[in-house]
Amino acid sequence: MLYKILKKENYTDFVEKLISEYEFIGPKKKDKVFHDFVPIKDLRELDTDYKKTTIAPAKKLLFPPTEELVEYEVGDVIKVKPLVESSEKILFGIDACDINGMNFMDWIFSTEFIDENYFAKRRKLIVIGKDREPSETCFALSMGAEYAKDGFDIFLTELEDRYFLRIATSKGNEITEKFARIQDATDSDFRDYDKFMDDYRSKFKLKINIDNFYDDFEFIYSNEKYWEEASKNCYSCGSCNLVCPTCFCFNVKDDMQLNLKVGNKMREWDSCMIPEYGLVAGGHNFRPTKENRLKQRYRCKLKTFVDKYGKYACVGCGRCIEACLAKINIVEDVNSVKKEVSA
Amino acid sequence: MVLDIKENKSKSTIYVPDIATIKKVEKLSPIEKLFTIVFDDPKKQEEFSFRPGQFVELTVFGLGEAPFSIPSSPNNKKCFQLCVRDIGNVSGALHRMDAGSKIGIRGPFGKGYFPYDKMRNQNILIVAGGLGLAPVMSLIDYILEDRKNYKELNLVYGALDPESIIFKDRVKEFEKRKDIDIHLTVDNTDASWKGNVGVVTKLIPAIECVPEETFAVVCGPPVMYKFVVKELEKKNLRPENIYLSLERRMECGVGKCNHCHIGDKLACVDGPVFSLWEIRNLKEAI
Amino acid sequence: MANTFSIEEKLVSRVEGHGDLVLDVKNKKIEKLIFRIPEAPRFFEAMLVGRKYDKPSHITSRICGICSVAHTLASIKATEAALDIKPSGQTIKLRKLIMHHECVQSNVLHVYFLAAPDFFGVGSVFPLIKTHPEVVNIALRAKMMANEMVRIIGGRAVHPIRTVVGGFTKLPTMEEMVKMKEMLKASYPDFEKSLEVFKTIKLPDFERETEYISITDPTEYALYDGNIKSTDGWEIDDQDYLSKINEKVVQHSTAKHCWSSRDAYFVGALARFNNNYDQLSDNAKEYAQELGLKAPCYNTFMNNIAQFVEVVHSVDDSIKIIDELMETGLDEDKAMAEIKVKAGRGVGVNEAPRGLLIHDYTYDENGKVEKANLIIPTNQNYANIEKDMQALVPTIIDKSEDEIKLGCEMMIRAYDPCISCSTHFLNIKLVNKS
Amino acid sequence: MSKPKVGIFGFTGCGGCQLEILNLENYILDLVGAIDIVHFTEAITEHSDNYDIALVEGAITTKHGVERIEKIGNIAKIIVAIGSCACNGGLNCLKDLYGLEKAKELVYGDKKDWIGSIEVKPVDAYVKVDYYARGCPANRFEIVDIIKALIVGKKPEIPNYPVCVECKRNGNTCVYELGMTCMGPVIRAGCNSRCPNSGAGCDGCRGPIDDPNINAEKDLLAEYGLTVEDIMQQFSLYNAYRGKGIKQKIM
Ligand SMILES: Cc1cc2nc3c(=O)[nH]c(=O)nc-3n(C[C@H](O)[C@H](O)[C@H](O)COP(=O)(O)OP(=O)(O)OC[C@H]3O[C@@H](n4cnc5c(N)ncnc54)[C@H](O)[C@@H]3O)c2cc1C
Ligand code: SF4
Ligand code: SF4
Ligand code: SF4
Repeated sequence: MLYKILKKENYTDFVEKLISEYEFIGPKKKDKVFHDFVPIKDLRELDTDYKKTTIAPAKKLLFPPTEELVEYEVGDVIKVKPLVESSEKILFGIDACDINGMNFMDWIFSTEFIDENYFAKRRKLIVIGKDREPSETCFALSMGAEYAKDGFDIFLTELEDRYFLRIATSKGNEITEKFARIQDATDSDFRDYDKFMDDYRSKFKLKINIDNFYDDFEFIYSNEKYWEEASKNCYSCGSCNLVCPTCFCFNVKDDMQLNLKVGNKMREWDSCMIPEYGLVAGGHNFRPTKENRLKQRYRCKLKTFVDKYGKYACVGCGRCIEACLAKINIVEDVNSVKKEVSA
Repeated sequence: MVLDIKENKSKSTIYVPDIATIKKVEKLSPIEKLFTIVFDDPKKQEEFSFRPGQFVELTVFGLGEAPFSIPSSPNNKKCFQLCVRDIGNVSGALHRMDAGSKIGIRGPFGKGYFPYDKMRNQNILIVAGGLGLAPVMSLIDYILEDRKNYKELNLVYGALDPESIIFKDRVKEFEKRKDIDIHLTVDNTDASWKGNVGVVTKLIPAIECVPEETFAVVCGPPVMYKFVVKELEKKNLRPENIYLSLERRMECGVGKCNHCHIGDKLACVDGPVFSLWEIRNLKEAI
Repeated sequence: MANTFSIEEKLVSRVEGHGDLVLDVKNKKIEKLIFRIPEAPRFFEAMLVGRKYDKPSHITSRICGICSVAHTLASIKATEAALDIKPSGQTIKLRKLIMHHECVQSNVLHVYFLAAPDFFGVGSVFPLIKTHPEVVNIALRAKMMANEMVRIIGGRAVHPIRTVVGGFTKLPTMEEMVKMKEMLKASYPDFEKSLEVFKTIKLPDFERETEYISITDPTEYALYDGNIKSTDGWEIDDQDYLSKINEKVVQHSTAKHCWSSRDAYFVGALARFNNNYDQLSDNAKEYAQELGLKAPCYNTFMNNIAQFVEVVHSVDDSIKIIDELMETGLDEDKAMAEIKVKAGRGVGVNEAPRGLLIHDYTYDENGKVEKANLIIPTNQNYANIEKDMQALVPTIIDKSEDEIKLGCEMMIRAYDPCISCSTHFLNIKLVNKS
Repeated sequence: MSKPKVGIFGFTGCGGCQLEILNLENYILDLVGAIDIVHFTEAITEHSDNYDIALVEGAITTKHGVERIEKIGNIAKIIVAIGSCACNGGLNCLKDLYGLEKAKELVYGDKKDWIGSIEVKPVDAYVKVDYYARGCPANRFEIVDIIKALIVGKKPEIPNYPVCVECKRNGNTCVYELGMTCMGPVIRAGCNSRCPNSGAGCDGCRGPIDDPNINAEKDLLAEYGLTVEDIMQQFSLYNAYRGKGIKQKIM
């Protein structure tokens, strides 16, 4: 890691250069409520001080909602061709919590088998992170995801009159050397940065009592009344999964064009909250009720990967809380389990 | 972003199937057929090796993909077989196909594996229901080909009715052989049937086995497991020695799509065969 | 030669919806000629009662898939008039733009897909794919352009979503504006080619003077808004439509019949052309001249030509509107006007592709519909179609039965009757009586 | 099934779904290549009674309609209902909600007895419907998908999840966040969430999913200021039909 300083007066120039030199993705105001990561052509479109988490997490850049995987042509011989898209892009203005979400996806798509459709894009993505005020529903601090240790090339932290840059890769270093007027960080810069981080952490108001949840989950597992109450209003709409930066479930579909010659395999985001998720041929459903499904979601987020690899599949971004029209709230539910255990 | 992940030099991805040809189609029952399959690329055919219990993802182009266990013996390098029940899109399309048709194959996937190494010099009790005989066929063949290294081999097999018995010729062959004891039962009988009637669990108590020296393998429809496990536990078999092949919905077969999650396990990469001990605390598993 | 026969043709095809024509001829004299609509009545006026102000436009859109934009906008205008809502200038421009393209979409569909097979003597558009592939391709491209325009502005080609009371739920992006302009500009060569093809077509010589009614506006070729004007010399404010337009129920039809100064009148492209010729774009005027269309024109079959001329005008005018909108840029804040609920009555009048369309609503103080009246283009033409047919049949009475049938069908198709508009509408019956 | 013969039939509706087929544009030539359209009142003169697949638009609202649909039911091997009207009666049912006699009187006054009209029913109230292309108008791509599925011999994939799923995949801002209301959480997806894509709430034209959480939706609408009457109106807009044939009722 290299630590550098970028003066505020040089910031605009740096970003403008990046916009003109690269395919540049950054947060832009989408409507009265939300920001979204979209291609930016003009600095004026860029707005990194968004109050709410972006509508779709940045995973859409690497793992799009729908993505063609394989193309084939059927004739006397069948020709099969993988469809792998990748071009160099800068992702600018992503916060620490979302970077941690992306790190989780990196890990999922590289364990056991490497998902080339994901990694071709990931390798070419230059990530420039930037802190922003945590949103109301964000509990990243409790999840240990408020700070990004890796997964980025450059990370910008705004101090009073300057940006404190953490440069994690040689690519990040190349870019700053080439496009920014930077200097080395001094002791006082580090001191200010440290103070900033303390202050930053104190801004996370929402706390989840996650300690030992993977054990508590066993405690609550068979409490049917609890799950019935918790999932009573659930629409099985999957919104909670689909907006989540760490949810990675997908369906694979085959489609043939009307000429019956050319077809493809594609994948699309799926959700474990949808009844069909657990349905197999012959009609058996492994998770037929919304109680089963909510249980599965919490288990997957907060237990499965802890048991197996010591990781949570949740970075505490709070998008699911925001998205759920049934007001099903992961923080409240986990905290209430804690209360029941200790009562 | 510099990642540890190596650049992919091959022209393929995990989602690209290899083209194969159906060489032979045999009808096993009113709804099950046995397909003999050979890869078009001879090199791929040669390299294709699998363990009993593993499965492949089969593509019918334009229709979709579905997982099927391989019932043929791993020792057969010239071709492999799939036993498929006509139940949905892909399986239905397969049933309409004749010898010569082209399909796509990815795999083999899954850890497998029936622990045939650990099973050496042990008694083996296989409980199969319906189509569940297909995945264990590979194991049976494997053991029969190496018979001297195993002790008692019992196969309990239950089918819906006499017509639904799959691998009828093999079952007849087993009945004649001395080195495998087969216990057959059907749920619904017809006039021709002289054997047992009822669910498989009924036959288990009568089978004698030494608990510490017996491995059990169970494969069948989801509803069967709970009851069979109960019977096996009554026989004091160790949970570590009871193996179950679990079915879940699968979209990718390579641990990405997450549909086959059971607790902290994925049926595709960690299974689909698990010991009872492994899954006892996974909840929802059986 | 059939001196005595009776035509009873069910479900005249290639018209939007269903209609029957019953024609009995004895010794070359028409004994009975009725044009009827076995289409099920749909009672839209009843469906509207009690619905909140934001719903009528969505409900009445479903009167007809082909004129869904016109219904949506007439409905919105009626509601806005009743509740005193003032949409922004930007909203009105976008509405005019979407109106144009429903007109293009519908006129192209009608001229190329439904009427053209008659011109080329084939049964339908499908054989036309083989005999006149270039015509079909031009038509597909033109339709695609118009549909895409409607999709961009309205969110969907049939039953627009974004057009609502007060304005738009979402505005096109600047990229979409640029795309629309490019599509429009790219469409000209196709129309020039079509012009050459249409010049070779011979339409039946048939004239019958009648009353032509449409809206009119001092500043432009009116489609979206204006006074109601007749070739019989009157012009009224749209809110006063009841003073001139009369409706009655006739027994053989679920569609109501309309009359004004005479026993029947004509609405549609030819009426607009006859009333507002001067305001067509220069380009469109040139097309009209090349195709032998002059105002006033009394040949019903020329309605198809007038539709084609209007397509050219719409493309010209759309480019103008887009330029104006791009100059100022689209402003989110002007997308929706302020809405306050109150009691009141309002009339919304515009030109659907098939002619004059009138929605008239009365709201209660909660902003719920108390009463609704809808007057649909095809209903208005209905009496005129019968009159035209009575004039046409004697001129072709010496031809074979099939030719007479075809003549009648072509006449009906010239009107482009949109029978599904059967809020209140075709089968031809030719049965031998001897 | 190679080159199946297809008939397209219209009953009471706005013709918009048939128009959506004509609006297939880029696909229409391929479509004509893949199937034989032998009956299509809105577009062609020829008609034939020899077809395998019937695409049926519109609700059944007249006695004559009943006879026609029963005939189609006897001929077609597969019936696909297209659009809200055909699938669940659609908007037409509002008139029955209002009262058939009352509606006749309101529209036709003292001439009301001239008007023959029966209770509005969806197609499956009279004949077995194999697949449903729901929506008002039906999504043309879904119609193509169903036809493709039938040609290659698979079961068409028609979602049984709510509109929210597609809405989220499309990265929309939930219209509730914008202060509007939406039926998306209980309504069947497959329309590519076209209304929310355009910044408007879902009106429910595709009908409910198999297991809709109606109570939660009622609570939600109430929370956003709708009165009980408003809520019933919102639920009934496209889903007023309650009789035979319908799988899930939401009223
Ligand atoms: C490890 C494993 C081994 C299997 N071995 C065999 C076998 O040897 N013989 C056999 O006949 N069947 C086997 N099955 C079941 C078989 O995979 C399903 O019957 C098959 O997926 C049905 O696909 P379909 O397209 O015909 O049905 P559809 O219902 O049309 O399925 C559509 C899609 O859903 C998914 N899906 C549906 N059912 C299942 C299911 N049961 N398991 C996994 N995914 C499913 C698949 O992705 C499939 O492409 C096995 C399943 C698993 C998980
Ligand atoms: S928890 Fe909320 S967001 Fe998730 S499926 Fe249920 S209702 Fe939808
Ligand atoms: S589970 Fe909810 S809070 Fe956790 S990462 Fe996903 S969306 Fe964010
Ligand atoms: S806008 Fe409607 S469909 Fe979209 S997420 Fe919100 S409730 Fe669901």
